[in-house]
Amino acid sequence: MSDTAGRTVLAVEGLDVGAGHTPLLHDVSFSIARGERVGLIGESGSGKSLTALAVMGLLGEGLHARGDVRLSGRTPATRNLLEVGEAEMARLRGDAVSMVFQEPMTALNPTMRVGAQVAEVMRIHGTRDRAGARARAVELLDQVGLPDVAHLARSYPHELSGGQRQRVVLAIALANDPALLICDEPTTALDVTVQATVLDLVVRGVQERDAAMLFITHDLAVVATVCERVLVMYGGRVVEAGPVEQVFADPRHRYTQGLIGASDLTGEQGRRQRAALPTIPGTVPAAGRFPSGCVFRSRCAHETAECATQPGWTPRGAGRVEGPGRAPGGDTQDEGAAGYACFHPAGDAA
Amino acid sequence: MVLRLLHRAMVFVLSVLAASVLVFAFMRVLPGDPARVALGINASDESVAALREQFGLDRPVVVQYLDWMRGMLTLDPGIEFISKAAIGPQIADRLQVTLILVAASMLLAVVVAVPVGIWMAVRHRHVDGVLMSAASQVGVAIPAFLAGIVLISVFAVRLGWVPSGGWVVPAQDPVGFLQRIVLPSIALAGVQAAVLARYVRSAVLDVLREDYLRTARAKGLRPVQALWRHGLRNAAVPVVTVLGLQLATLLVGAVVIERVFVIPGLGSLLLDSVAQREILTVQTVVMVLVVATLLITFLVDALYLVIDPRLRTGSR
Amino acid sequence: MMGRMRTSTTTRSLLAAVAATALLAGCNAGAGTSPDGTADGGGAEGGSEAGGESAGETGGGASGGSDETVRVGLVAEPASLDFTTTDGAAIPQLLLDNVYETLVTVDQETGEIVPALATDWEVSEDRLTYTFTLEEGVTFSDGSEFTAEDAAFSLERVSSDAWTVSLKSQLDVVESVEAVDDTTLEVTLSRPSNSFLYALTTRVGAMFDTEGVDDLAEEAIGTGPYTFEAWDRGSQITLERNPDYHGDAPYFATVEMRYFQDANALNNAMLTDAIDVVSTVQAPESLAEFEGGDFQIIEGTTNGEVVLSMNQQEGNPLADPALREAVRHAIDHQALLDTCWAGRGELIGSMVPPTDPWYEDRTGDFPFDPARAEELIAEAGAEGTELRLRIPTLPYAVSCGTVVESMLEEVGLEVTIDELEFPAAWLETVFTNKDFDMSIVAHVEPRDMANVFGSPDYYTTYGTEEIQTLFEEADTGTEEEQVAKLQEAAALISEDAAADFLFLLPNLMVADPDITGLPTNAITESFDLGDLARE
Amino acid sequence: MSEVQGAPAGGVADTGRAPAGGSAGRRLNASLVLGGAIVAAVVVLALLSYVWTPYAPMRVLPVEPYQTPNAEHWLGTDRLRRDVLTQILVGARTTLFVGVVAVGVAAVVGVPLGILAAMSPGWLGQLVMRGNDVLLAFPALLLAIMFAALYGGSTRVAMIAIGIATIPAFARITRSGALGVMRTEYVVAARAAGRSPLGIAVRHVLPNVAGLVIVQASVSFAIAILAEAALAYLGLGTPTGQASWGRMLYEAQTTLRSAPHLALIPGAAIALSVLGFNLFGDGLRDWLDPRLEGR
Repeated sequence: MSDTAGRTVLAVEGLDVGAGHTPLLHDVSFSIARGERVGLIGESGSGKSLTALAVMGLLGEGLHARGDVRLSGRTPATRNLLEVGEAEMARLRGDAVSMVFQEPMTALNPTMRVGAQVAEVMRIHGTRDRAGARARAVELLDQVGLPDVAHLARSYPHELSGGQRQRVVLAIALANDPALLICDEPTTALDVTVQATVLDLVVRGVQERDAAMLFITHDLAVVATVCERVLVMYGGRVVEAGPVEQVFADPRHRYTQGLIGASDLTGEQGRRQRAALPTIPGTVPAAGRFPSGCVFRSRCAHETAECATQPGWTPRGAGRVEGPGRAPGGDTQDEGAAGYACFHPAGDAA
Repeated sequence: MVLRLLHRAMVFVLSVLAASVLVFAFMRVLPGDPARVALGINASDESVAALREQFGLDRPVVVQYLDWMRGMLTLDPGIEFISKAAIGPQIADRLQVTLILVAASMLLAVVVAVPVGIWMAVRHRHVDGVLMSAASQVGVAIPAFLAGIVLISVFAVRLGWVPSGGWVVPAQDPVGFLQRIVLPSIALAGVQAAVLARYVRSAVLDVLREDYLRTARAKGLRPVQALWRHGLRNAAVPVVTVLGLQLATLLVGAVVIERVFVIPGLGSLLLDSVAQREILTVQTVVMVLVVATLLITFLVDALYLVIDPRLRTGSR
Repeated sequence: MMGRMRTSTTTRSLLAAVAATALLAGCNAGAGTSPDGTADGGGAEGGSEAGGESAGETGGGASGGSDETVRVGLVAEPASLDFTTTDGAAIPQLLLDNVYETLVTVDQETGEIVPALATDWEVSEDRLTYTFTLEEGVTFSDGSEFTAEDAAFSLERVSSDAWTVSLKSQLDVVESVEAVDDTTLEVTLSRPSNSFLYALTTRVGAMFDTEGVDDLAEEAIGTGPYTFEAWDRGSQITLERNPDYHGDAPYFATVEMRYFQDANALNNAMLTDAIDVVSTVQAPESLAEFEGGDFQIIEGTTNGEVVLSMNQQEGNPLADPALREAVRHAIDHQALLDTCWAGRGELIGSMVPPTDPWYEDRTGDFPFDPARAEELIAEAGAEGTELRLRIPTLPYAVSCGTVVESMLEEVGLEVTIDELEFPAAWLETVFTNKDFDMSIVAHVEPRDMANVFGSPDYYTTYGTEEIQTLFEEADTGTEEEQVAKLQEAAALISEDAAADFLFLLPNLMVADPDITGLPTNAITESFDLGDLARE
Repeated sequence: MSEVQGAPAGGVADTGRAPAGGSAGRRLNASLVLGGAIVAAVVVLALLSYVWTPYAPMRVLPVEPYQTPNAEHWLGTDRLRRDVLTQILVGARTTLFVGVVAVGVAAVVGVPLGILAAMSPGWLGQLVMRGNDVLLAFPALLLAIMFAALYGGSTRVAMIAIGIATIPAFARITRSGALGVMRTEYVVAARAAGRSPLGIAVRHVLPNVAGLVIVQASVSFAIAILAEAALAYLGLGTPTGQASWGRMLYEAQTTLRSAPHLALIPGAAIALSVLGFNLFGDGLRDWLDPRLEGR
């Protein structure tokens, strides 16, 4: 690989996921380095969560993944995770890689005390003995800012608020000091008032561990505060990638442009007026119903006949790439692999 | 939690009272005079009236009701009109038989249905899971007595492996007991297992879709471990409900199997007593069954509290 | 004639008491079962043999006294052991002649009255006084001695309030009972009665211990070959051999009477060797399973006339005699018997079984003639009349009801079947309230013609004055007069179409081939176990 | 932004679940089709029996008994020389009758009770549900035995008893469904607008619990068919002279070994129709699943 491989925690290359004959993810490639926080944005149905689950090896039954996913946590990335089998994956999950889910209300087992649920992840991976795990669980709960942790550890999830539960989930995710933390819209279901606190805890937790983070959200403002780099997904493809400031300030892909236009990154002030913001016309097609060629063309105002072919990856700053180009592939290993896949990029003198 | 239990207990007691009035009233309107049945054809009206008096059937109904209630509370509901046998011990004997039969069937049903149901859920997209699911559908559709008759025909009459029916007390003849309980348990458990397996399947399918199971897998548990440690307890709530309902149904439903296999259980006592118009016996047996059903409901409720902490505080 | 079946065209017949394996080979399903070569003569011959407990007993029967157990399968468990206050056939079937004995009894093969606890009896010239000489040295199972005092006590008790079942009226004719000495009993009647002596062979003649009637429902103390041992309610009653029995000790030390709720369970038990004898085959169609040599099938006769009763009370459709006659003509009795009772049983035209001395073949009175039936219906203007056939939930009634319905609908009547739970619902609806047009029930009590057809208040709603006179004359007249008058009565009942007589229930038993001493006929109230043995 | 927000976990791809049925949801499934076909077949048999049967219904024929299927009698003849096919056809009526009566009684009483309980949060609702609990303590077969003793054994009586015993099931499922509907915004709005409770019940609640009720009806239908067979076995069900599959099965048991087809044919008919109704119910539930989720 490249020289940065030493610092690369997750490398995904040419990831395809399908259900039967319905393709759901195409040729998704990206990498995340140690200490790096990468946002993954897009509308519902764009394939964000699927990407995360594919990396975790938690795809539902009937879904199959192809491609190459490598994780270097405690051990170097010698194997494609898509091929290692369930036993090996189970050893990695919760240890080298862990995940925080969107819905804290249902993510915890309702019939198990929260302390035990935190301790369990350490017992599973044998990182601590029973007593040690229990003590550490309390510590972790304290670290994620929960009050009266000794008592709280003996509570059941239903006795906790949504924010508190998400902290517990975070504590579980961080318990074994993972090399990679995947967060799937961890604050979407929370009250606005606690969102910031939880986000802060997430970032702090990752930073303390110098871990890589893949942060899935549709909230561009969150990405802007949390992440350094961003991947934009639509129709199961990465349509644009790059440093957050660059992408947000100067989106190239028409979809990214629409997304940014539809949100308002000026902060709270803007949010209140979001009804007045422009929206992307149309709706996300059902899985497998995306158009061939550029997946966004059915909703794009700039569609031309050319868009019926798959646009290639254009590194940012480079000229327009003709014809169906190769996907970014290994290039994304490069930190500078900012780019987009669009024939009619915004900001170009078109 | 204690409050909730107390509340349930109060509901239980009130339900029993309401049911007892219902049962008693029902028995009073039942046509067919026990005295007439005892005396048979040709009996004169005077002798029938005399016997009614002897049976205490001429007293005011309220007195009869209170008398009966007192009898039941003191566990001595009296003696039968015709046979003069004490009702209490008789019901105790028969209940014991039925309970053993039902327990054996339930055990068999659970032992078969839970793994099969889990398997069907986990493999619901695979051929084996679908086939098992189809088989369970067919199992649900077969009348229990038909299964019993066929089992007897094959294993008792044709192959001669076990007796075709009857009952022996387990303590007296353990081998004979086991031989005699096998077929009725299978016949009774067959349908129950099929029904139960379908509920287990759907309960497990539900928890398989739960987020916390995904969380468990994200922690590093393998699918089977995750299901075992986090799924089953949660899947147990709906299954326990069904188990409770099944248990209650079985107490009476066993009557058919008792008939097929000539087992002197509570169900056959009920049928015989109805035929003989042993009103006191009938209403007491019915009450025993009703109380048992209510008790099971109560216990299931209590069991929920053990299984699901969310219910303990009542705030869900 | 006794025990001869309609189907006794068979070459070989089986003598139950001499069930030699050699004979078994020649036994087939429809086997007529008259005692081999002996009892053809019927009554007269049998009477002279009076002496043993039963004339059917020959050879190696009840001699031994083994420690074996015989398991007899029956349907209909008794509700109580007390037949003095509880009706039903199950109690006397179990207890009479086995636990309780009577002064005189009926020979199962010949139908003759023979000595039992009375070794001899004399009837006075005016036929009002019966003097019984009782057997000596007889003890009850509680140890006390059986004396004339016990006998007097037992008979007097029937007339008292202690007995409540309606059958007690059979002894209404008794004026006084006196124990002359320990072994002599004198019974005086208010009028001559032919039925009195016969009545003594039934449950009303049962001899109780003066000290042993406190708990009749759960205890039975008698002088018979067996004693009541245990009752496992819902499954079986156990009898033990009476060690002090005054007659020949029975072969089996223990008899287990096992009760089954339905025919199928009973059959299965027999097929799987859970029982040794099926006392009454409730589903004749299943007999095929027992053919083939592994079992002996005993087929004899009973007193069970299957009566299709017709409610002829004023205002009911069947009050019209023409319609009743049409019903009788419309039924093809042979086809009915073949269909609903597998051809087992015997056709009778009136209320008399062939084992009664006054039997005459009356099957020709109303031959199967649907055309005539339709004619009668047309004349009566009764086409399409709706008739409610309300039958008890008993196997023969249910099977035959369907066939009767079909046959009556063929000639243009509309029949609806209601099944009424037996006994309770049937007694209430049909018997007491007479809310029916037709019903089907077998009257199994011996010599019950007068009971069933003697009163207009009875559910058969017949009991004309003419018939009542005939019955009275029959009872008070000489034996010859009795026969003549009862023949006349039977003819009258038939001709008036007071009811239709579908057939006579067969006595169908299945037993292990080595069981002997089973009665071919079941013409008494008891199921005599004393003669049972195993070869 | 509203577009982007979407429904939580709504999209298939987002949740990582296979698109079984997809979010479109209402796709015909095998259970529904197969169950529907069997149910339809039973209905067709029953209707056919009104216009055509090979022989007069329940008539004893001048033919040999115990015939195996042959050209004259397609399914043979029984012990009482009746044509089996005729009985199967006419018996289909009884099967439907059984289910319609039992389910009818249960639904007609249970559904309004369930709605009442859901709409009256106070003592009335409590009373209804407690009464329901007491009724629940009388298992169906027990009620049927008691009713048979009271009114005599007949199909109608037995099925009314089964129906009464099934009331709690309908009341419960209706109540839980109705409670959900009562919380919806349009019902809250309707109440705020002063709509009468009856109006709300008929206009909003009933249509929304209909799916639940139909599924329950289908399952209860199957249970009623089995109960009829069991009662026939106990001699408390359909009386002789009326065609019923349960009765046929009961009558055939004494000749199970000599004439097994007499038991197998009605046995198969019962099992198949029960299977049909169960499958139909299951299929219906799956078909309605998007709305039933979370109950």
